Amino acid sequence: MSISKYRSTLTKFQSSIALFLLCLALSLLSDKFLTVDNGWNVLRQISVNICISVGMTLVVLTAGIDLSVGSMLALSGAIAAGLLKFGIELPDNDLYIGFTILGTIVTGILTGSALGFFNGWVITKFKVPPFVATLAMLTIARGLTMLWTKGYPISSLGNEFGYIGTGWFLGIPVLVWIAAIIIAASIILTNKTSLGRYIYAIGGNENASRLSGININKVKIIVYTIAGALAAVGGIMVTSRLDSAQPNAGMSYELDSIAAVVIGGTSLSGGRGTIMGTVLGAIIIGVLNNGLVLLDVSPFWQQVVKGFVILLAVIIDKVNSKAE
Amino acid sequence: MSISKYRSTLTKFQSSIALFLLCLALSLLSDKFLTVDNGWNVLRQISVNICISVGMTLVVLTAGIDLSVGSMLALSGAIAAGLLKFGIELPDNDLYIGFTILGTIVTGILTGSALGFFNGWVITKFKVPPFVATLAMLTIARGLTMLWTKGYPISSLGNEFGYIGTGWFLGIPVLVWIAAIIIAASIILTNKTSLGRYIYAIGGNENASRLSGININKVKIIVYTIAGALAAVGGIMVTSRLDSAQPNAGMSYELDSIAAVVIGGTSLSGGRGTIMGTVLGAIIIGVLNNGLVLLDVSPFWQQVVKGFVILLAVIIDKVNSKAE
Amino acid sequence: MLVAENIGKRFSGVIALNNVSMDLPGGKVTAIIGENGAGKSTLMKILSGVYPDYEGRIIFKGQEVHFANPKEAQQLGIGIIHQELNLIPDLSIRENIFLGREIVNSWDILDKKAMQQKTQELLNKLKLNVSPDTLIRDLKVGQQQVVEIAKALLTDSEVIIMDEPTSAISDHEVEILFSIIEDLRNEGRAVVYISHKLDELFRIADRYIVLRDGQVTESGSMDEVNHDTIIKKMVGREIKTISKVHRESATGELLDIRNLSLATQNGTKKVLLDNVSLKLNSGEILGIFGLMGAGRTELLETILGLHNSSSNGVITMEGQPLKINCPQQAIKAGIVLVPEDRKKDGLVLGLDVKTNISLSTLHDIQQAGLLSKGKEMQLAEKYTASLCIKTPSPHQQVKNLSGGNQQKVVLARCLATKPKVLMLDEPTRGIDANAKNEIYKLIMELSEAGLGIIVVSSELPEILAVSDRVLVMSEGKITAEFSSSEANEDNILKAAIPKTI
Amino acid sequence: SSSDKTRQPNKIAIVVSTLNNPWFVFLAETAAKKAKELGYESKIFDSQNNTALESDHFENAIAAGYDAILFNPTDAAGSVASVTKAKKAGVAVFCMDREINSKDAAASQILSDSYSACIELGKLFVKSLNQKGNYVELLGIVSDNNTWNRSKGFHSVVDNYPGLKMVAQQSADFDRNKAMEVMESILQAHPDIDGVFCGNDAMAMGAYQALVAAGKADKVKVYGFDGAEDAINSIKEGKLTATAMQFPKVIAELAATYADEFFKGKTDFPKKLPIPVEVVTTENIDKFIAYGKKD
Ligand SMILES: Nc1ncnc2c1ncn2[C@@H]1O[C@H](COP(=O)(O)OP(=O)(O)OP(=O)(O)O)[C@@H](O)[C@H]1O
Ligand SMILES: Nc1ncnc2c1ncn2[C@@H]1O[C@H](COP(=O)(O)OP(=O)(O)OP(=O)(O)O)[C@@H](O)[C@H]1O
Ligand SMILES: [Mg+2]
Ligand SMILES: [Mg+2]
Repeated sequence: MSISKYRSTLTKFQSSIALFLLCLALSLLSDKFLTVDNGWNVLRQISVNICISVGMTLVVLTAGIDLSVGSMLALSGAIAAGLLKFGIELPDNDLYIGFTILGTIVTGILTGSALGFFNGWVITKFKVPPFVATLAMLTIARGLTMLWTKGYPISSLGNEFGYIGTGWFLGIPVLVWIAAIIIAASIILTNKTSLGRYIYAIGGNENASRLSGININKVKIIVYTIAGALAAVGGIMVTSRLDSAQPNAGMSYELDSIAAVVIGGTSLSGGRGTIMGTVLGAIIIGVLNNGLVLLDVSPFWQQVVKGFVILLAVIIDKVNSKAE
Repeated sequence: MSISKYRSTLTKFQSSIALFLLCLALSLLSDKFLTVDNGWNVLRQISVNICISVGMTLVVLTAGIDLSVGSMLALSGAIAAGLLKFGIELPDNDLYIGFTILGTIVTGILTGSALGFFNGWVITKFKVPPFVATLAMLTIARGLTMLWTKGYPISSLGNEFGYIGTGWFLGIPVLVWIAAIIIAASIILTNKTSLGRYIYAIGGNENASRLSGININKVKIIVYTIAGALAAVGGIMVTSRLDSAQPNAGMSYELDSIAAVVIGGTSLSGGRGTIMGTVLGAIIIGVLNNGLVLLDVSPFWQQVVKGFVILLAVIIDKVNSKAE
Repeated sequence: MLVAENIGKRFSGVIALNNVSMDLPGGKVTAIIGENGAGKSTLMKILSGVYPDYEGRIIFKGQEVHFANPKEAQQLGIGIIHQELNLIPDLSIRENIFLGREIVNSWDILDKKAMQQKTQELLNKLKLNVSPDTLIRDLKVGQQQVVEIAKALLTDSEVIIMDEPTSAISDHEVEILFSIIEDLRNEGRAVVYISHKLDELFRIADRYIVLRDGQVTESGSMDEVNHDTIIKKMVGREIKTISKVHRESATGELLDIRNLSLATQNGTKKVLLDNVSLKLNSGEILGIFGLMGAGRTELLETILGLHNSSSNGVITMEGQPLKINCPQQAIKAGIVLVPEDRKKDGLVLGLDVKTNISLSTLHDIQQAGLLSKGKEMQLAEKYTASLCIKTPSPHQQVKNLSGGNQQKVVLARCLATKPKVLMLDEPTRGIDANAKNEIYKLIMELSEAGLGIIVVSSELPEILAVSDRVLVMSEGKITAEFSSSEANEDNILKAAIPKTI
Repeated sequence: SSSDKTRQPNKIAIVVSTLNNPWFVFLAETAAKKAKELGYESKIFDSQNNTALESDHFENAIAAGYDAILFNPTDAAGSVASVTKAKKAGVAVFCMDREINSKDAAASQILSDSYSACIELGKLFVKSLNQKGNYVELLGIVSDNNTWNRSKGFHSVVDNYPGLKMVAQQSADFDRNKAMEVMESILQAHPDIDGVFCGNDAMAMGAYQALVAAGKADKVKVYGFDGAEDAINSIKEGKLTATAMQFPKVIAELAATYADEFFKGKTDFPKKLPIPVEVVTTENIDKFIAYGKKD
């Protein structure tokens, strides 16, 4: 018992040593790094990536992948913003439906869920590889965003809506609250529920899971729907924070989020990984982005340095987890 | 024997029915589609993606992935263009080295090979997952491209160099020749050489391959090196075609090329797939891009339609290959 | 209790089952016997709801039933231990046992305590002395099989199907399983037992049903048959089981291994191999026996150069010291291994027979740097003929072959390298009696031809049947050595039982 | 082929560098609208900032029988080959906003000069900061040469004033969100700044929001570029200090008109026609609307 417990704790915090070293280096190099303000900064900045990456973790645990998170984020955010600002007008029927803030948020999240559901449906019903299905959705949802916004940002959404992105609650930014709640909920989901169990099982051995009577398709559809819903949450966070829904929001977020998942120790072939690992992965990426700016590294060099640090982070983990 | 032969032929041309239907639809919808000129157009346009996707196919067959192809393409092209235009000047030593066109091409390809080799080295030596290793390279090589070009394109490389990208040879565009040679060589590689055999074996079962005496690391390093070299060839093709090395060349090409591979029926979990499948996949994508332009579809709708057509193409294949 | 009527099943052209009817009464253990590929597992999968589309009818307690999925069968009271291990490597024992039927509250929150307790009870019953929290990944194959058994015993099933439950476990666990089967029989349940180990059938089964080429050819009471007649019924013709003739073991020393040690890679001080030394003569068959986890697999793997970084020792072949850092070097030096788990380590299942056979010797079938299809076919045909590999053609994907024939393909790949030392790890696991016989015959022939052969096995009869000399391992050490005339079940087992604990 | 043209109505292709930025969407749509008004069928092509894709678009447009191309190049050098190809095929190309490095490949180039506009912005920047203080520059996509045209124009003025110190120069990819995040981090390292120069309006808006969150919006002068709707509104409300208006409407309509004239037989267009960029500040904001002047 103790060995396996010990093992799983280690795996859970696999990336923590790399993160620690990174933070140590940065706080030695810049006295601005280890300040409370900067801490909130980093946390606020990674909160969106965390939301997306939590969904991505679930998908990757089932041995899938979701390339469409960035586009789903953009479409959901744009729909929420558009409804909030313009409502729905049907000039033919002389009808106007206004939306409350809660209404737009719910509609936004439902949009993301529907897109995610479509992903899951295509993947399970037609056995389309997740890579292709979500690549198609990447394009489709981006196109729909352009059509909905006509290519222009939807801005000036009001202070109340902006509270989500810029407000504080009990001394903690609302964005960080949202991320924290999502992390907590997903940890419970993965560790304490049978759905969570099935997610790991399907990724570990799909055939065996089927023989155990698990409804594979149902679980997969749920997982992609959750990923879509969480992308939508991210979309609302970004939109509120910027007070504007940008048609090109979330571009190439899929890479950042898969990077967080993989750096966090989740295997792309499924079945192995933890939410906490992903959170650490997202923090590593966030700290790195922040640190490179604090150190005034030139934009050209930033990319080179970032690449090498990511490599190093993963290598340190490997070496370290082997030594134990 | 005959059943299995028949079966494998089918798998090989899995995507051909989707492609046929696509071409049929387009030629009914537009009388410009089925013209000789437009045929060359499509072939020229996909030639670069084919080069990259052939390398990607090899990588994916070993159950790997290479996200860095676009960046390697940019860096190799930029280095070739820079050397051709400026040579190497070492003002300290009062030294100037000029480069012939062949010299720059060779140097460009060597650059790509070196980057690919680095990928393979990191993946095999430190057991970094290919996704992470090549994601890091994506960033690193892009940064190096910026540093080398200082963010500016390197242009006006001369007609001779431009021959690669714009010339015709024996009535066929040079770009198409290059793609054809690469296709032929890689078909021989995969079907007729022991290296090709090893690539399939490693992707099919790495453990068994190791016990069979295959040097897994060596094969993987070779494969990533080839992918880098082919990306470099693509870089030189693009640079010559535009008469200019663009610092942002090849951005998000990895998605296009993985899409070609997967639409072509190669499994992302390795061991299964063919070069011809990938070529068909690349043609499907190219024809689609071309066709959407010929049919007056607005750019925003294009993305939506493109997504659905890709989905359909894959679904048709699935249904079809199941029926047989 | 469970009646199958006119069951038929085909897989893309292959007829796996044809008009099979049988009756499985309660309170009896029914053995299903048949060669590899006879259709045993397919039939059981139909009875347990894995394959929902088939011809014919299933009648359970007088009512016709049709299962759409395994869960429905389970809920009605039909449990199965599948032939293939169906466990999730990164979940714990508890999580695997309850997979798909977790105890949850109305919020879908797992009741860990209840499941833990139930798991512990099952493990106690099966005398598996590990924590329910252990990950499957960390268990040996044999222990995993015990977990599979536990999984099938979790629910109270009226019908319990066991498809080769003992292929990877040792005699001790078999005894425990048999006592559980006795209990089930006494409780009036119907038990189906499939195994290629005929001795087991005679001990536990009441009745038998023979499947041949997808058809029931015979059935009856176990009392009426003996070892030879049952093989005859299975194969459809007379088979001469070979028995070991005592041979003068050859003298030319081939392989000399001194002080081979191996440490675990994950930092703990545990040694997997502790100063193992052994010698092998050419033309000799050396049997190595040991209980689960004795370190035999590690020994063979280390010789092959798989654990180069954590091992040390001296290997000499024909008087020449060898430097083996990786399997290539071993193969070059003439040492090959037929691994324990053919699917995981031996074959590329998605490739065809000829590709698998030629995989280690591609340089031999090259012409002007390119692979020659003709030479490859020649090579494949040579070995499919000489090892009697049953396959429709060398183009057949290996995953479609039966277990025995898959094993022969691995053997063919190894023999194609023209080895001097052939190491076989559990060479007959999951293989029918006839194929087993053929493999023994092959081993004999190869040794006649001068190869030095090491056979690792957990089956004592097998060790006794083939070995010229027997080594016994326990806890990473060699604890005894017997010549074939000295060796018997007693002294071997005594040496195999660990001293510690 | 001129007889062809009399029989078939002419078609106009509009190739723009990207539709991921509302400025270019406006440029493309205005051109399309004007073309329609003039009685032509037109179609918009999105080059996605990819010169190779742009070159594909040219080939496809030529194959599809378009007669003129209203063209917003991705790159001055890299787009020359495509324009030359079009010219050879008898398709007239009218460049909009950005120029290509060729005197005669395009029928005409209607240009909005970022470099000199940024000189004007730079001058205003120097003045509004009283020639001294710390400032931050947010660059666009560093592989895009427009990024550098703007930056160079700005620095050609500002670097002459030793009192003005650039404490950070970072890229935010022309993206509002990235600009906000980068600015938040910069403010940690350099809390005392007086000005921010951004390569476009989206980044200016993002930077401004970061300043608001840090409570420094009143002290810091934020400069953008483009004349986008959000920026114009923000200048009206006194949030941003200035932006540069490039008049995409004028450029696009003129290009479409030229194409019309070309079809009617005109060949001598001005090879280069600069459309002056105007600096928009709180003082003259009343004259402007998004992407143009009030009529
Ligand atoms: N999924 C499948 N697809 C195609 N053919 C199959 C499949 N499963 C089984 N077969 C074929 O059906 C036949 C019966 O196989 P089955 O697994 O039932 O044999 P078995 O009697 O259990 O053999 P063994 O003793 O080796 O376990 C074989 O010819 C096998 O190749
Ligand atoms: N990957 C591993 N990591 C850690 N310990 C291992 C690993 N594989 C095996 N062991 C341990 O090494 C010891 C020897 O195992 P080995 O597989 O050689 O036994 P064996 O005699 O071949 O048993 P079996 O009959 O099950 O094949 C066992 O104690 C086992 O727990
Ligand atoms: Mg079976
Ligand atoms: Mg073993």
